[in-house]
Amino acid sequence: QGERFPGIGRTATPLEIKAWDIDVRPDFAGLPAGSGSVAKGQDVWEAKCASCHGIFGDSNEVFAPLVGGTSKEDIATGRVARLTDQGFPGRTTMMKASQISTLWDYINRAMPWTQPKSLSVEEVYAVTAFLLNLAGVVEDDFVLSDRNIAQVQQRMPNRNGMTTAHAMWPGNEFSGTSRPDVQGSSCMRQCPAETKVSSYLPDHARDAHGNLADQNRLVGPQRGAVTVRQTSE
Amino acid sequence: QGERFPGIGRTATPLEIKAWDIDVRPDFAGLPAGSGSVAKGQDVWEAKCASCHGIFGDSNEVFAPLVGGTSKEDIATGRVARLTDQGFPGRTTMMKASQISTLWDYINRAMPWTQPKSLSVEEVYAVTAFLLNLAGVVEDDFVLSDRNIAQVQQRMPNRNGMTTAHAMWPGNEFSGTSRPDVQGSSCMRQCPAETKVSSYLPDHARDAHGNLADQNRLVGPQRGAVTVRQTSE
Amino acid sequence: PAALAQANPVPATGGDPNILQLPEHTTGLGQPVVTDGYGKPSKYEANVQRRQSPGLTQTTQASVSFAPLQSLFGIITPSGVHFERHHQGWWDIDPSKHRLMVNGSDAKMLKRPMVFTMDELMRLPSVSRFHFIECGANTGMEWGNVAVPTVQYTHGMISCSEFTGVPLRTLLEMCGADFKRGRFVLAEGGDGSSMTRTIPMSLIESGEVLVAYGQNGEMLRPENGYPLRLVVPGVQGVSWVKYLRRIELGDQPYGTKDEVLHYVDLMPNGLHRQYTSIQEVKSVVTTPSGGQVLLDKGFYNISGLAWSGRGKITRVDVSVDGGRNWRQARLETPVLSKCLTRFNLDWVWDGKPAIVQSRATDETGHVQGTYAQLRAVRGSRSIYHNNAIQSWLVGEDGEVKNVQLS
Amino acid sequence: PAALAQANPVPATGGDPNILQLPEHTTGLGQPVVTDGYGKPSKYEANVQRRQSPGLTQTTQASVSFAPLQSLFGIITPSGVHFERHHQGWWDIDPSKHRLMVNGSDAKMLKRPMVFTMDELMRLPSVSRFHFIECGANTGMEWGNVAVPTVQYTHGMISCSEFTGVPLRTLLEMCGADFKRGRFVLAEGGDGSSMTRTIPMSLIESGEVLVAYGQNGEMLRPENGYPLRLVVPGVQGVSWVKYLRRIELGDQPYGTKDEVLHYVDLMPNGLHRQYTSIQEVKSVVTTPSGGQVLLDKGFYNISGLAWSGRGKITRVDVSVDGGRNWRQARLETPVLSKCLTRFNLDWVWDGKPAIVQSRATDETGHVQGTYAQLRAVRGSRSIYHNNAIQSWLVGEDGEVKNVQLS
Ligand code: HEC
Ligand code: HEC
Ligand SMILES: [Ca+2]
Ligand SMILES: [Ca+2]
Ligand SMILES: [Ca+2]
Ligand SMILES: [Ca+2]
Ligand SMILES: [Ca+2]
Ligand SMILES: [Ca+2]
Ligand SMILES: [Co+2]
Ligand SMILES: [Co+2]
Repeated sequence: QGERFPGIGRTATPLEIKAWDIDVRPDFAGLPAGSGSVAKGQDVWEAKCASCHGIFGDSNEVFAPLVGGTSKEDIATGRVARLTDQGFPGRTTMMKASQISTLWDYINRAMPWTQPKSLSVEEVYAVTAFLLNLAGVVEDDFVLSDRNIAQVQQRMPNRNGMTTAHAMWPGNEFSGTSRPDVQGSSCMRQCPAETKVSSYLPDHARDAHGNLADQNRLVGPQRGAVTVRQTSE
Repeated sequence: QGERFPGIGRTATPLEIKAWDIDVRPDFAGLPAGSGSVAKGQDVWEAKCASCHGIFGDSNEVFAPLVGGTSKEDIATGRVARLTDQGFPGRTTMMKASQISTLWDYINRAMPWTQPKSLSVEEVYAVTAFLLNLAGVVEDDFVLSDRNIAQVQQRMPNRNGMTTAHAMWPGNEFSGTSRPDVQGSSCMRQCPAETKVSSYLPDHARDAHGNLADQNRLVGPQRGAVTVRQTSE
Repeated sequence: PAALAQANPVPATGGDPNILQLPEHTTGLGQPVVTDGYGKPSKYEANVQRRQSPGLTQTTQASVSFAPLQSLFGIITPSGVHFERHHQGWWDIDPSKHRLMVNGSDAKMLKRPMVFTMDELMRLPSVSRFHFIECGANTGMEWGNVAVPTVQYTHGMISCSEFTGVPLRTLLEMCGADFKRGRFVLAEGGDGSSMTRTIPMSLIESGEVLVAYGQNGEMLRPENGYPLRLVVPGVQGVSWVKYLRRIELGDQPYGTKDEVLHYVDLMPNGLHRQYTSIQEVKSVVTTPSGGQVLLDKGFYNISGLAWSGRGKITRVDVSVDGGRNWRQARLETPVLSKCLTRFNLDWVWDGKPAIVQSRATDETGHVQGTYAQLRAVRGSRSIYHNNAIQSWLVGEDGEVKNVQLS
Repeated sequence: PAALAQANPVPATGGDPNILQLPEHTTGLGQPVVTDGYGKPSKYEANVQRRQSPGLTQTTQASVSFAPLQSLFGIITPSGVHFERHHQGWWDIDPSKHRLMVNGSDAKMLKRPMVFTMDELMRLPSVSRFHFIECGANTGMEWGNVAVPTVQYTHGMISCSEFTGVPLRTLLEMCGADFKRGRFVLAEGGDGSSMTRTIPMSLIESGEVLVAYGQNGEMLRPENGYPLRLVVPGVQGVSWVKYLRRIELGDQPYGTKDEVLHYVDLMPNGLHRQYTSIQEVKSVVTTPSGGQVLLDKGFYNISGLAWSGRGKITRVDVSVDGGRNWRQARLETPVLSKCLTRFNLDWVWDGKPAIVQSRATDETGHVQGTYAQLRAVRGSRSIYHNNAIQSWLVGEDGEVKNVQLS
């Protein structure tokens, strides 16, 4: 290989790979050995996370709530029932999380928001355990570790709530098809069409995006609509 | 026509065309009636032109000299002899001008440099006459006008010094061919080639374009060469 | 407002003062060369900017800005108004210190894990290709109903550039990759989130996935991943990992935050579709479009953009009566795979209400559907991959509104 | 200087500190969206600028700035570094006051002379096309001998953009033009020089000549003729009249200053060729190129640009031994007519002196010639239309020099 492109690149050293290869997969490849308790997790949470996500992980302040919307029943079925409720407005992280590895990996690489990669391995285990405790997945005295994490995965409320049976992954690695699920029509004349206007912006939202006159070029086939009430001068 | 693009464009008015249609062609279409003397031209020249082009039109300060390099003989033949002298360095405007209309048109539309289109018709005739007088094309007491300009064209030193017999005009309006005048070789192996370096920048010109290190990206397959002597810091 | 009167009538003076009184730029000396070593648009173009959608995100570092599609021409997006999507803020990284690592998920996946400098990457054989990048959430606010007024906000999470870089395949080959076992590739960024996504091996093997440093002739902009990003043609933007620092070849998908918690499409049965990557066939009319006011009755050039993550656009149809009748639009050349295609069509507006739509077809025969067709299969809570036909209502007063039909 | 040592060896600490010590951008929160509504390049890219050639012109308003080809990728020229050529300075013209007039050289040439506003022009059917624009004087300083050090100065009076506008033919048809009698078209600008050139009718009739307002997705830049310029594909840049204010249809050529006094090619027999318009087949290697220093021995991607005013590029060959032996380069797609084409070729530099050249062929079979071939026909005082094969000498120390051979 080196012969094709002499002088380009070199072998990565074990230390270098250790420094950057931090991903944790659903099969737990990459997960470092270690553990952390719910109690320790609560300490970490209150010190480093709660200011943004709320004491109970339910704040909507800087991001959608992390916990809420899951039930004991969901833990049994592995399907979050509320996701079938067409009227339910929001979705918490815990309602969507099919993999516990995703939480561990993401907290480890990206949180806290302003100091990513500052947590110790124990802190990541602990705060993950705390979030799962908030969601009723593990008990108050639980200690999450690399040895029991696969069992906890079996209690994730939405572990069965996902599918890869769709046509939108290029390749055959997943269970998808190649046939798109929605196909439009090629009718050209007198086509059956819905032509009743059923949704539009209400008048009171006219200026919600500012004055559109200022968001269009000053010349051209059209101008931007004046959407902000003129004040008398 | 209007029916294909309703609402687009309108007829130009005579006043509008008059304001903008100022071009003067080699056949003198577009030339306004009028006249101007060499004497008047000298006044105009000294007041409005000489500061840049020199009293005798031979300054090299802001632009190449306008006059110089033509002879009585050239006026007779219509070919500027010096243009065949491979060693002659510069070319003045008068050496190149095959058309008097070009001078009239350009002075009228573009000069003086900082106040284009400020000259009266008389001033343009006059200053054109003055330049031709400097070049010995017309006498000191000459008055250039729309009535005699065609005769003056017959005295332009380089009136026969041009050709359109080349392949670089797309279309057949001129006397050109479609076959390019220079064709390279497609030889791929052991080709006859000149491989002796015969021209390069001398060392003393190394920094004539500044420090090339500052004219190349900071990363990539290469850096810019440091061409400015480092001063000790 | 009534349709703006923009006729250009002859004043009583016998001519337009902008012609009769010679403009100053024709009677004076202009500006010198290199007033700017790196120039900028005219001051009269200040309205052409990328913009946030008010209230869309809770932080500005995990947020989006939208490209002003209503004011753009052709298929190239000027890099200055390229849409932004950051997950933990953007950085201007010193390229001389940037490194790319390629490793395996286990010791046997690669013969040799490697580290590259930018200098080295830029010495390798490069390719240059035009592709669109569209956020999977583009048009996502409109799944349920009309939510925003203009095409900037409905469709502005798309941009199109000429990218230059090294095929990722070349790097994996240099490392002695086991392409049989290694069917999943992780791409990881160098930002705070160290953004990760599982990349489809089929596109890597086809040579389409690029480790890119060039965008529209210059280096990537910092907001778009300077000095290195992945280009994954046809796939949603979140996979085009910015500030690319690491590539890992593995035998399992990676289940990252942005393929388990986000960029998952909620179906009516409560299941989330994971790893929905392809941006399917889609188009939108940009002239006229929402929030604009037509100047006058008469002739217009309806113009818009079409694209497909599955290949080339083969056809775009346009309707001005809400989808009852359609006419085929002209496609501007070149028509390239997984790239924007500009379409144009003559239209004489008679001053009556009109509903303008466009409908694209790609080379696989996939035809863009209506909201009704899309919702029948996917419901309206999916957030991602909304490729529905867009409707613009032109009112009698010339004002154009974003509408949905039923 | 000796070839710069840019190897990336492993320090004794067991790893690159840029990897082992996590960089700040991976441990902090970055910048928010829309820090710039109109963004700019990285601060590390400040060297990528257009530049004047010292001493080339006596005024800065009738002057030139050169595009930094040595640092560009692909075929698109970022509009910020598009080369400049002004004849009486540039202006930022208010587009709402700009007018285009179309008239005839006599009363019968057109059924109806017309005036258009920008609003009206932008409502007409538009096309979008990629084309290069090259000044007829590009490489002109090198007719006699080597004069400048880098490819920015040898070849930087070329740029390539996607242009959007109305075919001039459409406007002439609207006016009821007499295409039989009217075989010459004058284009006139709105700057101080009211720049004029005679435009080839054959290109207008083919639909190729555009009255353009769009460039790379946005409006033309002021330096490039905002709000309106002519696009005359394949023809030297001086004909692409900027600030376009007037089009006249006529039955005679116009003999303007820039086709009688300048942009005339002096032949050895003392005759000036007038109306030399086409930019003939040409190419140049941009990596490596003059004034650069190669980092090291080893692998390089030789990269460059090829173009022809007669159509598409069909082939580019590259030599590293001064023209004795050639290898065919890869052409990046799309390959478009009268547009830049990017070529690339593998090269392993063994550290010995090498002379790198490229040679393009276009679809008419025209092959780019050597200086010897060119001078044999045209001498060396022509100034314009120098499309000779360019030679770069790579020294043992890695420094690349602009040379001419004999
Ligand atoms: C300064 C604010 C802040 C702090 C402190 C913070 N977070 Fe976050 N967190 C965020 C934001 C903002 C996001 C959304 C990021 C995005 O959109 O990519 C987020 C996302 C997350 C997510 C992913 C949620 C999802 O559905 O994508 C998890 C899990 C999380 N944080 C956990 C934590 C933990 C654990 C801590 C403390 C160790 C923490 N956060 C500290 C702001 C914060
Ligand atoms: C303030 C400086 C200045 C003044 C005053 C000026 N010129 Fe010029 N002139 C120039 C420059 C600079 C050029 C070159 C323009 C270009 O390169 O396009 C030029 C070009 C010309 C040319 C064309 C020469 C050629 O070969 O292209 C003519 C003819 C000319 N000037 C005549 C005049 C006359 C007549 C006047 C006065 C009525 C005048 N100039 C006043 C600076 C000036
Ligand atoms: Ca505590
Ligand atoms: Ca006087
Ligand atoms: Ca009108
Ligand atoms: Ca790993
Ligand atoms: Ca090396
Ligand atoms: Ca005329
Ligand atoms: Co996204
Ligand atoms: Co020029």
